[in-house]
Amino acid sequence: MMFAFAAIATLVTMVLTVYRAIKGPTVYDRILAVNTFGTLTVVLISVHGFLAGRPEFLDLALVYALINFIGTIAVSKYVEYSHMGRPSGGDELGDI
Amino acid sequence: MEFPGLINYWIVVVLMMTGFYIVIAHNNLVKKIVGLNIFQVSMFTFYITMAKVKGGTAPILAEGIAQYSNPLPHVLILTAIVVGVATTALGLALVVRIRDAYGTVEDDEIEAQENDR
Amino acid sequence: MEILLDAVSWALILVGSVFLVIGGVGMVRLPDVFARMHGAGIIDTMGACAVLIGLMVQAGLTIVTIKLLLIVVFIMFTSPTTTHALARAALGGGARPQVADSPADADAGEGDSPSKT
Amino acid sequence: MSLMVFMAVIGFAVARLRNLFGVVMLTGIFSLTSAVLYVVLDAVDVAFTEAAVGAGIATVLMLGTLALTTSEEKTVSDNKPLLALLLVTITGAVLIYGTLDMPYYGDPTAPIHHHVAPRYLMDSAYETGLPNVVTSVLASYRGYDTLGEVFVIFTAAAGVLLIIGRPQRGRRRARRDAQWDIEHGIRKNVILRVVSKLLLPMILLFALYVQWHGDFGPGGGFQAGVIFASGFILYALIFDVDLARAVVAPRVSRFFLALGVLLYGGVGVVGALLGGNYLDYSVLARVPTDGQHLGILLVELGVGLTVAAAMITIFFTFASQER
Amino acid sequence: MTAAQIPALQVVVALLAAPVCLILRRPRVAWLIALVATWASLVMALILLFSVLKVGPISYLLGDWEAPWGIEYRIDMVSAFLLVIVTTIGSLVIPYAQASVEAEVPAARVYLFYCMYLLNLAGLLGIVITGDVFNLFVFLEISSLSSYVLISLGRDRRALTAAYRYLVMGTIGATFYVIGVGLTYMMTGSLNMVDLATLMPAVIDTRTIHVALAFLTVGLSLKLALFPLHVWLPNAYTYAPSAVSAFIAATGTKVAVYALLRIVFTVFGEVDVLSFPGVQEVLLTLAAAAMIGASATAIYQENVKRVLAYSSLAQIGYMVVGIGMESATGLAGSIVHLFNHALMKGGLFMVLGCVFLRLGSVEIADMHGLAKRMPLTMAAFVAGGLSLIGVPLSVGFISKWYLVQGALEKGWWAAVAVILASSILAIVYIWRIVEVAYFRPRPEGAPAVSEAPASLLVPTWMMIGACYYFGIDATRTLDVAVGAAETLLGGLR
Repeated sequence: MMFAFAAIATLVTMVLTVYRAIKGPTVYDRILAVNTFGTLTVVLISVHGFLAGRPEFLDLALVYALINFIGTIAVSKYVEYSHMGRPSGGDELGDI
Repeated sequence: MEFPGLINYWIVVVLMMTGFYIVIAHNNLVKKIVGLNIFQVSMFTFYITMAKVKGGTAPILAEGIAQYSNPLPHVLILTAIVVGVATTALGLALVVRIRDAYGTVEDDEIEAQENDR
Repeated sequence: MEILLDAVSWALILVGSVFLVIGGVGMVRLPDVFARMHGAGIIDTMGACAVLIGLMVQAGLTIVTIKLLLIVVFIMFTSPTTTHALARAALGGGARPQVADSPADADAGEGDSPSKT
Repeated sequence: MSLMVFMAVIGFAVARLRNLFGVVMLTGIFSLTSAVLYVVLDAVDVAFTEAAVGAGIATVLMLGTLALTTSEEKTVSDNKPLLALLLVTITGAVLIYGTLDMPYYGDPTAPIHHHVAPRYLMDSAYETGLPNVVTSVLASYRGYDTLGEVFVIFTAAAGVLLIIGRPQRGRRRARRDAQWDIEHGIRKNVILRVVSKLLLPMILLFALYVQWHGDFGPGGGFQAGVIFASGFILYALIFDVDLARAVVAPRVSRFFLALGVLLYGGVGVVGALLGGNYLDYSVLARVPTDGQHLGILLVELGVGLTVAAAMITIFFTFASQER
Repeated sequence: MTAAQIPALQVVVALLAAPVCLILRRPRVAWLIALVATWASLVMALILLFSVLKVGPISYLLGDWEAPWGIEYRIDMVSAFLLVIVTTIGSLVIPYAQASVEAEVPAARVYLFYCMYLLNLAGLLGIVITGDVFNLFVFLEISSLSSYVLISLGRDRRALTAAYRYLVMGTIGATFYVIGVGLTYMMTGSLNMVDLATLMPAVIDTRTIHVALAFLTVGLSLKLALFPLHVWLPNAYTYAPSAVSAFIAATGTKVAVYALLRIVFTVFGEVDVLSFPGVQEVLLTLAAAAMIGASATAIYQENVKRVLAYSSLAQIGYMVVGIGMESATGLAGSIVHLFNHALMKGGLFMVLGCVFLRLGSVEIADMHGLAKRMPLTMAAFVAGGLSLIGVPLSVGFISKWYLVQGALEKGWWAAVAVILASSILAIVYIWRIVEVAYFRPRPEGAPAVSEAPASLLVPTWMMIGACYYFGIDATRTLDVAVGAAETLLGGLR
């Protein structure tokens, strides 16, 4: 019962977050929304594990948290510097 | 999720068609790739939906559970996801090169440039 | 004892859920990015962590609890970090926190969407 | 179902939105939502992969492309959408028509639950000795599909190298001086640096856990590879690509890229040499179940190596493009 | 390891040779590995063909799991024949590729080129040999992804857009195919082709299966570039590097045709798909449109590679007509045409590679008087062109003869007329090039060009020579093709 309540609360919050992600208006709002959305999926998956009676799949939630973090860092870096690394200066290592 | 019948499949179809529409109607090459992504993810959803058995749980064997969902579609989709990301990576690499060569990533502008020659 | 644990966990989950929704409303209603970060902060810390700790109490001393603990620690580390990185990016990108609370300023805050190169 | 509606809404929003950056963000959410949906539909392994790949790698790659191209989409010309809409409507209608004779959702009497799959659920525990049915089907029963899958990702990595990889230049150019980094780079950001340094070993450790625990719970080579690679991607994001490439030189990632697929293929060849058919693991040890277990472990290791190397290669190649 | 393992090695040798190329990184070494791997594959394909002729279909269980649970290789007459086609082309293009690739691909990328080439070959072989509909998809993707990459290596920047468009279309096609597979799986619960064939009659009357068939067909038609879905093909063939054009034009679409044959005649073999109302008519109409439309378009092209690309579209029309006839003769015509067209187109694209190497262009305008300068090359072009038109003694004649006979058996005069009309159009577009090359003077100030080197000419002439060898001594190929057609139609009776 309690789990279902938590799940519904998470879903409601997800809707609010997605509204922010679609609406914008600035890129930072979107990033923030995506980041929060990621946290919410972590919560939802954990709760669902208990709801379904098989809570041992929490590795999943951990991955979500991790990916969420890396994604947000990538995005912030992208908007701040417009590149994914340094615009490469040293060329001592070729790719192929 | 307890709603019986086919409505789940219908939503999947709508999703697929959204992705498909983005692919064919949009000019921007990156957006086409996004569309392909959505198209493929909806196709995955279709497989996963059909694998679900009501009352079943994840196909990881444990004591005291009799009903599992069907594992085979899961396996197929794992493979398909990898194929999807491979396609995305290649497509994006091509987009980067196209941008270098044409200075734009809009399909109609590229076509205009090609017809000029 | 059982009942006490149940009561504690239910209370935590309930409080967490409420905070989740409050944070969500904040995300929608607050006027600019920097203010919305506070909403997001509530979701990340009070909301998510309370719910997860509630689940921990439910699970008892098992591997599940350890995993949940890891998740909580992870969120505690990453959430402030990302918010920090984001705020820096937003500041660097030209967004300014809105200080006065007159509606005119609120519009300005929403309006100046900083351009990314 | 609410999640599905959710996905549909996001899908429409993606179609409408012009700002490509926003589109990529929404695709990330889309992918996360679908991953949650997979969890609800019992497909934990798939959810695992979709989260790591769809929400993680694909998003990062798209951002990398946007950084190299442009982030605004121009307006669409007017004549095309109608035709496209017509085509899409017809296709959709055909599909809906096709759904009419389908077994209902969740119906346990549907044919797919009675023909091939039951054997996997009933017997895989004895035949391969693993509780995770998805892993045993993936690596053993349909191991050849997975071999193909690993080669697909191998092809993609080699293809990305071939398309946008820069050839090695003969002479070494001076590195940009460190002062520039301190003043302009994200390296100035102490908090990020410290936190990521703390997290990195945890991430890599977690990847190894996922790799070796895949037989018992959700996870396996593919997911582990992606997580492992994401650790390096994080490092590259925070400490610049060139530094990350000093840790994992292209030479090294190329080597592991090939090594993983060769390991997978090699296990198959060894199976054939020992008298079984290609990819028969039962002959690898005296007891068939042990052989299966060993084979699956090795094969998953091959998958993990190739996938990690492929992801690192692809990301580094994208990231070190000059604008 | 004994002869029993050959079916697995058929694919795996080429597949595993690719990462070895990646590790060694020496262009010469990579080329050598590719050479050994392709020729080994050819030998294995021939062994397989002969053992299939002797003992009938071979089934090989991967991982020793029985058929519907594990993945099965199934080699019957059709797939053995296709294996031989693909490996023949593959092993003839490799010796040719060395000089051609060196000229057209930057040196640092050459080793990756061979890696991709091997992957492409392995993917195509995997499609042909497998007996599992989903495994087919996986190998389809290996071959498609590598062909996108190979095409994008062309020197013209339009190669990039051609590859991109091919990627988008190809991925849509593949996704359609997977949706089709999902629908059939949903109704039957199996992925194995033979198993599906036995389960199919029970569910054939459901709407789901009809839609599944439609999606499978549309998906594969995108890959084989059937008439309205062909838009990716001309640019892809035109701007790809010469060796790639030769290989992909000769094998890529053929394998897609094979996959379609498998779906129609094996998976849906127990039920007569072509007798569904509308199916046959639609197929034949599209095929006829392709034959006439593409041939007519070919006449107006200024780039010879593009002429050949459109001509390929017309040839695909021939093959589909043969499928649509649903008789042993027509089908045999289609299958033998798979082989013959692979030889002709492979040979002709190789000729253009020679021209490109010396001239740096394959525009008709640049080819004035070329026959004086490159007599052997242009003679090969004439020979290949005649075969394309279908003059007696060439392979083109054999397949057209069979197709016309098949049409006559059915009393389809319209089909006969279309085949003949398309041949006449072929005369026109081939003649345009021949006329320019032989009967126009070399303009003043044109760059001096010499004959192509022997390393290019020998494989080219081997390919062209094969066109006539199998045209004169057609019994071998025809026996196999007729046998293959009967195997396929076996399901119907």
